Amino acid sequence: MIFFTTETPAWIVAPVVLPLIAGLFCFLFSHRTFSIALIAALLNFLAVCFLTRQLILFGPMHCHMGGWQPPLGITLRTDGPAVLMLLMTAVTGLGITLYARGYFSHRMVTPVRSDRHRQQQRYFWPLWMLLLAGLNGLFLSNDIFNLYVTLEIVGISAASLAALSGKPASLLASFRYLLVSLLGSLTYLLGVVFLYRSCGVLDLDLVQNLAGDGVEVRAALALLSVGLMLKTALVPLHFWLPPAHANALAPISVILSALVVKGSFYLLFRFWFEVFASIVTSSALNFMGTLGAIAILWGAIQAIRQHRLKLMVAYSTISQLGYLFIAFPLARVAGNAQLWSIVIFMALAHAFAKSAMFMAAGSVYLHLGHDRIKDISGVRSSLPITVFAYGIAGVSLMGLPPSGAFIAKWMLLSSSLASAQWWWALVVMSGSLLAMIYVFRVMSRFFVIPAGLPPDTTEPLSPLMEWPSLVLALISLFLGLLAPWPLLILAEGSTSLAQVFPGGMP
Amino acid sequence: MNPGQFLLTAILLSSFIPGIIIFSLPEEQHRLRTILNLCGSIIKISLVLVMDAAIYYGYIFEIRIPLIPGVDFLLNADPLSALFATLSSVLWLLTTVYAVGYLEGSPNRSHFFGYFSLCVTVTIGIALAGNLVTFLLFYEMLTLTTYPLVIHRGTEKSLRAGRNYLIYAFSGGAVFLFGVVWLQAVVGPVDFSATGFSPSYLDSHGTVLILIFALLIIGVGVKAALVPLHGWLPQAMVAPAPVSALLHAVAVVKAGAFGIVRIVLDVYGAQNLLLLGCLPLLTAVASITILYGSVRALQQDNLKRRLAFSTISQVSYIALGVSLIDQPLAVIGGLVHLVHQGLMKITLFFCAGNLAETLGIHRISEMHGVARRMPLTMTAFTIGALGMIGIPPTVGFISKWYLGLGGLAGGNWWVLAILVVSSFLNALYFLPILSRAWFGKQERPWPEELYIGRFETRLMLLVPPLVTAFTVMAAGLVANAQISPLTWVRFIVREYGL
Amino acid sequence: MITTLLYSLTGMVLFGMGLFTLIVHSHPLRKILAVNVMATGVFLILVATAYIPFGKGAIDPVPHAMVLTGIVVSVSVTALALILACRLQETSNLDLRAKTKQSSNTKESGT
Amino acid sequence: MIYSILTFFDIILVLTLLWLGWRLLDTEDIFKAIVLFISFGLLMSLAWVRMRAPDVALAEAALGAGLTGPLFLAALRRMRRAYKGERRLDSHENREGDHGTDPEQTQAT
Amino acid sequence: MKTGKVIMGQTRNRHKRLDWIQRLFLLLVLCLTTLLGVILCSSPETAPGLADAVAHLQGRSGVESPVTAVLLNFRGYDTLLEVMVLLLAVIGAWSLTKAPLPDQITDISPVQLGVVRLLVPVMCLVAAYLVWQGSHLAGGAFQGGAIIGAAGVLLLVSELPWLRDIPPLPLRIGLVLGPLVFVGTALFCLLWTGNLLGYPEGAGGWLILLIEAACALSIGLTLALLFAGGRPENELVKADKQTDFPCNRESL
Repeated sequence: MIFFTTETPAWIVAPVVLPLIAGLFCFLFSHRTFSIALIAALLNFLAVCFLTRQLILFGPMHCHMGGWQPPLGITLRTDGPAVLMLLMTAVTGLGITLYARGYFSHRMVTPVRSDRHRQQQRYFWPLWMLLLAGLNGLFLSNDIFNLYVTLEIVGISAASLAALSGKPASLLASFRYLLVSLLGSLTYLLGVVFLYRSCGVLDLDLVQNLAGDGVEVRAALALLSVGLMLKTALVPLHFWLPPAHANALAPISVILSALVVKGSFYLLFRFWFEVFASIVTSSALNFMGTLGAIAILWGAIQAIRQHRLKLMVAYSTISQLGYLFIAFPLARVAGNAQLWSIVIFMALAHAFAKSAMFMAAGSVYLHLGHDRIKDISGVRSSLPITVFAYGIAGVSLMGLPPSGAFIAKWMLLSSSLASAQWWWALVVMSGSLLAMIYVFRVMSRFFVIPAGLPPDTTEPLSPLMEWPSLVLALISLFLGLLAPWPLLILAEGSTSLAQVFPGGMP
Repeated sequence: MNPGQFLLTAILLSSFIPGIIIFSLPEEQHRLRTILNLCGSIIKISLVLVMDAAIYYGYIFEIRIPLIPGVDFLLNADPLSALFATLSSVLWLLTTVYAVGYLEGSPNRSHFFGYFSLCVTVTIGIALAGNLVTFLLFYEMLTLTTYPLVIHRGTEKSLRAGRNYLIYAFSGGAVFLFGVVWLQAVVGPVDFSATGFSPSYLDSHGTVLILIFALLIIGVGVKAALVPLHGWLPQAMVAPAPVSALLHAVAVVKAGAFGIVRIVLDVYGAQNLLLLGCLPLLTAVASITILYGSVRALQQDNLKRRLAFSTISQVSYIALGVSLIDQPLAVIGGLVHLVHQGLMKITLFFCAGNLAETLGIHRISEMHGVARRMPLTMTAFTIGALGMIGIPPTVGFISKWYLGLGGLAGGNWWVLAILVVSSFLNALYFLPILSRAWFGKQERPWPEELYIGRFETRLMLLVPPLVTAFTVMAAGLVANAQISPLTWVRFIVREYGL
Repeated sequence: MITTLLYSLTGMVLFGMGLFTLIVHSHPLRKILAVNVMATGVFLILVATAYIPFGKGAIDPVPHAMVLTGIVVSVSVTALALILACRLQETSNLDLRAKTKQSSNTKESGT
Repeated sequence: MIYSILTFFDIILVLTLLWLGWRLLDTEDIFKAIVLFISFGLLMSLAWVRMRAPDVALAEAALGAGLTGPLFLAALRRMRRAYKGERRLDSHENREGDHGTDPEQTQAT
Repeated sequence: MKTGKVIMGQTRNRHKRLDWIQRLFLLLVLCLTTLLGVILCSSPETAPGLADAVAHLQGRSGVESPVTAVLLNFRGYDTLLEVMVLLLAVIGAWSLTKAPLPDQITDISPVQLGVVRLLVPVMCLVAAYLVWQGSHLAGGAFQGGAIIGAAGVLLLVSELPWLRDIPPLPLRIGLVLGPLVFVGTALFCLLWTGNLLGYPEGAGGWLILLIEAACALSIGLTLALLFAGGRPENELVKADKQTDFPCNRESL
């Protein structure tokens, strides 16, 4: 019998195993699924906090599954970025769990289609828990093939969730989503194959050491990147995202928009700036930056043109994802640490803000029975907290101080100006202004006092539907003021970026 | 946390906490809301006065929270902060009283007063900001907190005004952010200080620094309504009168003007700017704004629109004053106008609001003989208007006097010319109103007589303009006293060693 | 060596064929078939990489394990996608029915 | 000698695989494509055996051909049934819909 | 209706003629494939891989078959997640729809019935053998599970209503059994040796067999249920009689 101490690296598996078991139980039992999920989300949050503390106290941790060292075994490891992404997932996940509870119980009240609603609630919880496990596994894994499996878990559960509403539009979107996700995974897998051909290892640290700058490795990186870009919905490959995100049920839109796309992006970023940093060329970085710039502008313009609130929020996701990529070309000037902080802040801020915004949109949808932007006036007096949350989330998306996105944009701007690449700065600024337009186009409708009395038909929304979004929005807004802590965690984790593993055979 | 930091935090929280509580109050809790508001503002004024005294005796207030390397959240109270903070907190109290009376019976009041309190918190934040990042933070927040107030009525017209306001303000904010980041990329982190950044950068980055100066001025110039950037202000007059008072006298326009002062005096510093030689640009823009605003004001029939253009013109006196930075007298004139303009303009907007709320009067052409119906309001209005024109013993005269002296001392006779022309134009657009109101004969019934009672209008609407009008006179009469805006501004200028 | 290359190239061609079909064809079943062919192509390259002729040493089992995993994953996804496709076909007419029934109360369906 | 025979076998196998792959992706009749897919899977398991991967061969035969094929067939049947339901609906209530296209050109079976 | 058209319409467009965008895409895919093929050819020398590492540690894995050793010991974590993928597919399928009922109850010829009755037990035996054999030869949970699944499919095709006869909870238990045993074993090992799936010395073989047996059962059930095409009728028992779209109840 082994006794666990706070220094034992085996704690790493908790964020994967806990939601996994919860998912199994949620499927097995048809009652009290919410309680199981809530407990799992809470425990997951605690476990992640524990890992964070462990990281700060003892530095990055490596845990070899089954005790088998690389190259043969699979390693899970924590470092700064991974822990921050886990924290993001855990906090958002807790909010989503509560919100989903409110959402489903509200829908259960309505007599029409209660059959379908029961079915949705029944299968939401296991799918969501397994998705959470997959995401956590993705952030923790240090094995390129294991990452493929986690990507598949995330992809399948996300597609199933996207189809859960059962409406034809969402089924179609979800089918497309599933195929795109599969295509992405296969492309990724082809990249893994190329990599295995040339390196013969799967552990990322070993790959980092063994990968030369051969053409095969380059091809592998290209394939891995294309696969992940598909899943991240970078602009030319973004077509699947808006319908899938907008037509899903509200808690699911939150999951997809705030968390799922971050997983593949995180991998992409890790590959480019950690594992394959030595073979990445400037022109490739500029190419990614250009795509990001196009994404920012295109997504924002599309968001402005939408007539439905949820579609607008979905397009805003495309725009916001662009910011993550526009950081790429600044790698040479900003340095890795700065780059990681830009991306992490952006990702965190977006996750919190976007989840708050989708939650608010979902509440509005449920309250009014539609989400046509031109007809949403008067919501302010009936859903004040939701409207407030929407506004704060919007502020955060615009990157106004003191949001986390502001910190990221500040660093983006200062590194682009410091390297005299002012055009990136211009794109960032115009993206913010466009975001202002789409955020406030809706916001101003909230403030319109409707001519007639609003039809007072619906039940009041449960506080579980309003408060999580407000709390998440506030976290996103004050992330900038809390900036030292993420930076501390990042700094703790950065030793792993330089850590060299003994290569070769054991 | 030392007492100074505690005091700064308390000053911010004294309006923030009431604001948050008010948001969560049910709509019907009028009394509790009013009590919260008044207590908050009285506490705030007391705390600010304590801070003023401490600053006068040299106490240093500072709260510094490092965010990321090179970016600190810094609150720092210096005499200039004290000037703006005192002005805002005092006027906030009056505006709150006025707003309570004004909004009696209208919907969504808890939102209104919630945003109102947040707005003042943010304004005080602007006053206390110790570096450009913190200033930017509160500056953007100001836009956000005032936007719901501007569109409070929820009509299409107010939405349009709000949209314009947002586009102007956020574009300005974006330009400002750009300038701040660029400045930091060139000279490193800059805290506000009496000397500005080190002059060693001037040789290597002269042109860039001028460009950045332009960017920063454009950024704050949007809120200060410098001429090509003023478009939002006249439209925003659709907002309720207390909001207009807030925009024009307490918070927004003032924040812009204050930003100009900060950039000129504390970021660049007098010496650097003189070496760079880019101040004439600001002088020119300010002068053009002064004249343009007055000319446009002449053409307006809508009373609030006329006042709005008058604001555009008057606020630029501040920019004009600080742009003549080598002349301490001009700087004094500019800075003291920050206070004086606020007092006068808030009086005028209060009175305009009274006319609209009591008799439904929105146009100047409807004002014939109104002074007989509302003598007290019109007395206040008259004092404000005379102050605007610059008739002694009002405070307006003091500002113009110092500006003119400063201009002459530097040999810039044209400053005097601008002042004279502007005063003439001021007279041209204010005196007809006064004569119409006092000596005109009521030709038709009032458009909409909304209030009939013991006084000429509701007491809560009547007292604030009388108080401010009294202050306009008093501060002018005792300008040289121990405690007066002028004395404080002299103290500021002495601190800068000009 | 030659064998490895031969099978790898075959896998590559299968991947390309599948990719083309996946994007050009619109029938959902065809798309799913195409994905399966693509997956087979990838697996073929992977297993061919590990191939060593008889008598030249032990074969690397790790790619085999990976391919096994991959096959199972691909079967699961295929099954899910097929059911999704069926569901799509089933609801499209039901939706039509619902729409014609209450054409006044239509909501904008997304793009 | 053995080498060349094996290579010959390889080439035949590969060509057959490619041809089957091409046919199954290109043939107009979905049913035929699925049948081709099953035979493709069986042939693949031959290829796996050739690659000295008996585990994969077993899995491919059982899963790839043995189960995926029936899955496709069941799905096709279900879709056709749904489609017929749709046609029926069309003819009953709604003629302006643009559903009239047949799912497949040739109705196999 | 948009969706209907997307699905069933346009199927023959491509056969008539490729439009320009499809030609462009053909060119693109051709280039891509050629490029990747050339890259494959240009570096024919593949890395040695992990064969030596596996051979080196084989003795400690508890099984003789290297593939099984990799699947369930060295990289057992992958397999654990992979089993979840299968389960996810079932949950996803169940969340989408009910299993469709057969078109009409046709009479099954007694011959067929007899064949099925004979075949199914044999298949189960074969599956058990495959699982057992997995420790030293080709075979294992997936192959065995596939055979069980095939048996289930056979039963479904013969329209023997076994699916309806299993109550929902035992069915779900059957589905979850494999993953649960897997996770349970993993956690047990975690407590015992401090490593997730780090089998105690000497117990590897038995634990692997346990996992494989449980997983084979669950995988078989999973595959059969995927073939059934949705959740069983009696899942979600409290369902109302009234469905969303009354016109096509049988296919929901």
